[in-house]
Amino acid sequence: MTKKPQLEVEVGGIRMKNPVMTASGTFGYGEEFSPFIDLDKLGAIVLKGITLKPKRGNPPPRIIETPSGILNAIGLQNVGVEVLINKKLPYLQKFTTPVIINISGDTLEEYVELARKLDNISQEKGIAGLEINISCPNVQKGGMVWGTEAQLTYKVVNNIRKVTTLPLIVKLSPNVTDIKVIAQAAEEAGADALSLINTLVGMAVDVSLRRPKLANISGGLSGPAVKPVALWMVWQVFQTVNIPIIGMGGIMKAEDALEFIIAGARAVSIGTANLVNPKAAIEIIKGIEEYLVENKIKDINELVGSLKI
Amino acid sequence: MTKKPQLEVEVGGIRMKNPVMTASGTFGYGEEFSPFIDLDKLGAIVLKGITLKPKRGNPPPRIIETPSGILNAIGLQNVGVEVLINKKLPYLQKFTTPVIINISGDTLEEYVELARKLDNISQEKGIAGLEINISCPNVQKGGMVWGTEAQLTYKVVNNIRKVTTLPLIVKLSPNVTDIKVIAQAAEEAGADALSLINTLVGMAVDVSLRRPKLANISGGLSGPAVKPVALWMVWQVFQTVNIPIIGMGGIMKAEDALEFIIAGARAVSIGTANLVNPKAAIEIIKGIEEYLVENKIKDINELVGSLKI
Amino acid sequence: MILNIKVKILSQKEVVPNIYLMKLKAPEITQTALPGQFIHIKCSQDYYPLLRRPISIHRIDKEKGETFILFQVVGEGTKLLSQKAMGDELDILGPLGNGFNIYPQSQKIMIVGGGIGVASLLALAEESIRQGKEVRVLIGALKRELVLGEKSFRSLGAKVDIVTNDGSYKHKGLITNLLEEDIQEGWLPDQIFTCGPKPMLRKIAEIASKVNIDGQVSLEEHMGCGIGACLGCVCKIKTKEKNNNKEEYDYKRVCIDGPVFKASEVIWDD
Amino acid sequence: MILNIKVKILSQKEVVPNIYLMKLKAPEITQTALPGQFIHIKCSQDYYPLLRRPISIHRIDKEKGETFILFQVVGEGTKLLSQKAMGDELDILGPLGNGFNIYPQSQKIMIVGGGIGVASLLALAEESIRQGKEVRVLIGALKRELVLGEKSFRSLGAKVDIVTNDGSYKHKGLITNLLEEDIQEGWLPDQIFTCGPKPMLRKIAEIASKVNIDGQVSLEEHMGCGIGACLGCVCKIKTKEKNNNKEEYDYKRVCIDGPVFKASEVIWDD
Ligand SMILES: Cc1cc2nc3c(=O)[nH]c(=O)nc-3n(C[C@H](O)[C@H](O)[C@H](O)COP(=O)(O)OP(=O)(O)OC[C@H]3O[C@@H](n4cnc5c(N)ncnc54)[C@H](O)[C@@H]3O)c2cc1C
Ligand SMILES: Cc1cc2nc3c(=O)[nH]c(=O)nc-3n(C[C@H](O)[C@H](O)[C@H](O)COP(=O)(O)OP(=O)(O)OC[C@H]3O[C@@H](n4cnc5c(N)ncnc54)[C@H](O)[C@@H]3O)c2cc1C
Ligand SMILES: Cc1cc2nc3c(=O)[nH]c(=O)nc-3n(C[C@H](O)[C@H](O)[C@H](O)COP(=O)(O)O)c2cc1C
Ligand SMILES: Cc1cc2nc3c(=O)[nH]c(=O)nc-3n(C[C@H](O)[C@H](O)[C@H](O)COP(=O)(O)O)c2cc1C
Ligand code: FES
Ligand code: FES
Repeated sequence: MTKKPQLEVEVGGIRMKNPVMTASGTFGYGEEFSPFIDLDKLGAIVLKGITLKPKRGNPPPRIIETPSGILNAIGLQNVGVEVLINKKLPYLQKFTTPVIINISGDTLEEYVELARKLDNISQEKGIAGLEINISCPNVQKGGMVWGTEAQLTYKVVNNIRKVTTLPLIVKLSPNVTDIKVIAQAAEEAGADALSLINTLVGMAVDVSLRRPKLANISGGLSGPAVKPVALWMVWQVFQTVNIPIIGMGGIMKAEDALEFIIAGARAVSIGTANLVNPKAAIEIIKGIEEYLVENKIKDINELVGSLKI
Repeated sequence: MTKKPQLEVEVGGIRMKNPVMTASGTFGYGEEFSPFIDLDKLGAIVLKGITLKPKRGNPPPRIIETPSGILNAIGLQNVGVEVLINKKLPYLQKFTTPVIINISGDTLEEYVELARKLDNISQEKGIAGLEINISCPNVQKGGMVWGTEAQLTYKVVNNIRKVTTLPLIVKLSPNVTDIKVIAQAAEEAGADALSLINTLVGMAVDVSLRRPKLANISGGLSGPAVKPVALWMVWQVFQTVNIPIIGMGGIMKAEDALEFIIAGARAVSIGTANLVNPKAAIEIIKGIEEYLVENKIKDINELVGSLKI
Repeated sequence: MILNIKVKILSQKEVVPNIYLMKLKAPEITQTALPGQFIHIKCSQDYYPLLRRPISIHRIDKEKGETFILFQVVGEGTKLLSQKAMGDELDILGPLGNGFNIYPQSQKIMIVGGGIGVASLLALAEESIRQGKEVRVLIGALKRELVLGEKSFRSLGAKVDIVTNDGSYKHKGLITNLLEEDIQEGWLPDQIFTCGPKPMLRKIAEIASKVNIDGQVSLEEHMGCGIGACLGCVCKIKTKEKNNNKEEYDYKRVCIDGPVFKASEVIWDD
Repeated sequence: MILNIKVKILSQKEVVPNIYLMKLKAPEITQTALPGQFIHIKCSQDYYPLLRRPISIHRIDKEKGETFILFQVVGEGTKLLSQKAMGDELDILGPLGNGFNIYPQSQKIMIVGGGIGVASLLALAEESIRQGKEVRVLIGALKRELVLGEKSFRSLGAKVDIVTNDGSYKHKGLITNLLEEDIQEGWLPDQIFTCGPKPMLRKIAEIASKVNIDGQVSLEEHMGCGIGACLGCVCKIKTKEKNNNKEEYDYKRVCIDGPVFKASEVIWDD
């Protein structure tokens, strides 16, 4: 009988039992998935993007299926940080799994105030880190622009860095000419880790109505369709920065997750897969472990960035 | 019995029987498809990207399948412009369908010289126009960079414009932060039309070998997977420029083509679909005609950009 | 308790053109399933299509532990579903949603189903009758061949009326007219439950509010997760507070706050 | 003439574990098909998988107008193919490629097939024998259960030898050793035709050049179009001119310049 492989990873100061996290917006506030999986088995939980004030979001339809992918335009509907803190976080404190808050803002001030608020109660409410969403394609103001210009990225990250000692994960947009430049800006501004990719901007047309299928016209593309793009960006960024990378984009099974890890991701996030199979994250953890055993790899960390070229 | 709808379109001075073209690199030099379809029925034929000197291309594997898409890294293997002119074009002169040459270069000089050469023999060899590929992700030098910076785009198009009166179609890369800016630069530099999108850069990893699946490491993603991204870019560019747009990216059936036309494409190009179904282009023409009849639209041009928002 | 399980298909047949009735062996589901709830079905083995498809629970047979669904083929997902055969396994998520709310004090129940909307109403009729209510059912269809569930509802002991838009069977015209007639003729229900095309639901909501009786409508929206996590499936629902009597609203999730909503709370724009 | 047609599946069976023999009604194909050619098959109805799959023509029955293919399940496409049943239609493109070139003057033909490589060689043996050649066949497999085509080749009248890597059946060891023995024992073929794993092909190319006889190998590469248009399927083939005796090469298309190449012209790197 072989000894169990070591699955623990550390991402920007956050220690995880395994490298499998849940992607923001696809895992709700965690509780929704407790009927299906033991939340304690996850590497980390990233919550639905939160803003200072509650957000109503975009009109429906908000989700459209495309070949091997989905377009979503939720528009960051969320309960607002107060309700998050008082109603949502307490449930998650029952678990040992690190909880990461995904934050968004229309203005620099909103980002900073939100970060400060969360920093204040992080001990008492058990917040392991913040993921800064500078790449949401589905909101009018702010959103993605922060992630498409290096200076802006530097600015928002740097200002948040000043108000919190929490591990900062910066979530990058794939809708850029050179993601390496943005990644570097985030690193220099004090990010502890990067997560990529957020969704690719896309749209779909109903030819009988001659209308966009999404009420919001455009949406964010995710799912297996985007995996090749996401992998390439992870590999590019891995060769550029020294901070750990959380890879995501179309991970449906263990093999997909392993592709990202081999390409340089220290951890991976499961997104769209949660909408199809609520047990996806757990099955992927199991599959990764099996792969390590078969390939006689003692520690998952040996696999990170092991791509032979 | 209803009168046949009008399918003719004009794209940057090129008159076509219908809006369905073949995408460069997926239709060879045309002749390969003559066993399956009547080349005279196509709107236009765009040939495999050509360079001044013959190009050997990348080592295999060059094509990898991904969910609802393919990654290719051909590396612009081609016979060179001399052989193209003397061996390939004569066959195509037997047909009435406009032939468009897709040109690439490592340097500005190469682009210009290639354009001049083709301009010289365009009458005698029946060349209807040039498609300038400034978006090939699969070659070391040149290639995509021309299409990722507005100034460079302007420069290469403007210099080519000076040496030829042939209709110039500029083929844009989707791997940019804001395709509208590149589109405008091309228009200002004298482009007669734009075609988009070329492939998205991506990669795939073989987890058992821990190697990239493509010998070239990265490749260009095409097929149904990219359609939402392509549609969004066409819609964006349609609202920005005044020259006609050739839409492409994942068009497999008539409905896909109609999505692009409704989003603002004057014509569409069929790419990956040719590799799966050699009759795809013809079937799509038929499907478009049926749609026009059903919806009592007399002229395809009425449909262009008719998206209701 | 929501489950994600694989269940066996016991039978499948095309009951009217392009509409299929499927019987599933799912004791775990029937135990807790309520009328108006739905299951979320993975129709393909792969990514084409990728997402699950929400389908109402049509009938619940607690003794046999069998669940029925009735669905119309409209696209890729339902097409694959219609091609499944007896013995095949189906990956389902459920029971999902809130279901209809039958008030104990209600005596007269009116059930109105348009087209495939009938699918979510049979279990409701069965339960209402079990509770000793007087149940009337109005079934609407485009034409004779497409009338759904007439026998099933009758055999439960409900009074069934049928409307076809083209008059090819029973009453001609709109189902909502028939509803108004019934009410005018004095059969005033305590509750109206309905499912079907949006314009029909909207009209019924108006009728219900006019005679102010409780109306409950089952809504549809494109779904992702089906369990309240992705916020993909929302509809506009009035909030208590109005600001200077302009209707205020929130986006509520059809999958978990619904699919059944109070007719009076739904905002029917577009 | 290359055709894109839908053909009927006449039969399908698993001949050895995970390897299937399928019979197709395809008179249009058999008319012109040559040994060593292949067909390009759309295994799915949809985009999963998207591309066609190249499969060799295993046997050609001109009288009956039937084409056989022999394939191993290795992934999504071949899995779907193995799930097809008698009566199903198959969308194929073919016949494709150049096929093997049997020289008129050849008397002795050696055919070497490793693993599933045997698939492309049966029609070749049949044709060689029809032309009155003396044919020897060497079949290699990992173990007894995986030996392919022994009977079929024998029944044609070829002398058949078998090698299993684990020695569980007939000779133990490597098929290439057996080939060398045959040659040492004086049976020098005029041509060697082979298909199978790359290392085996490479070794056979060496052997053929050592005793300088014509060797022809059937290569495999990932394909797109299958008709020479996309340049996706290339392999390294020596060009005539060397520059200062460094081998010069071009990338040739397996789908149309091949799949059969002169063993002496292939560059076997990686
Ligand atoms: C709560 C609920 C209960 C339902 N119950 C039934 C039922 O009992 N019987 C029945 O026949 N249909 C029912 N529907 C509608 C059914 O879900 C759709 O017809 C089905 O999803 C269409 O999938 P498709 O792939 O065949 O069609 P496509 O048009 O190809 O689907 C494309 C995408 O749009 C979504 N979509 C399309 N139409 C609808 C719709 N009307 N509602 C929600 N999503 C849609 C699909 O889920 C898919 O994501 C119900 C819908 C909801 C929300
Ligand atoms: C000319 C030619 C003739 C062939 N004849 C036969 C035959 O008679 N019997 C048989 O069992 N196999 C044959 N093969 C191999 C067969 O094409 C592959 O096994 C098959 O394509 C695998 O597809 P998949 O989806 O099952 O596997 P996957 O690994 O899922 O395929 C993924 C992608 O890789 C490609 N691919 C994987 N392996 C190969 C390979 N060895 N060669 C080319 N492409 C590959 C697939 O086409 C697909 O595009 C032949 C290949 C070629 C090029
Ligand atoms: C329905 C939905 C909602 C999402 N909401 C958010 C969000 O609030 N914040 C964020 O940073 N990313 C959000 N994302 C992006 C995902 O976190 C993830 O980056 C993306 O979907 C790619 O991963 P996937 O292909 O595995 O889904 C959302 C994605 C989906 C599908
Ligand atoms: C195998 C292959 C080769 C290609 N070669 C070229 C090329 O030489 N020049 C070019 O401009 N685009 C080339 N392309 C891009 C296509 O012309 C097209 O822009 C892209 O594939 C998107 O369309 P599709 O999704 O319909 O394939 C190639 C694409 C493929 C798949
Ligand atoms: S479908 Fe995800 S919240 Fe309703
Ligand atoms: S597969 Fe396209 S050229 Fe060979």
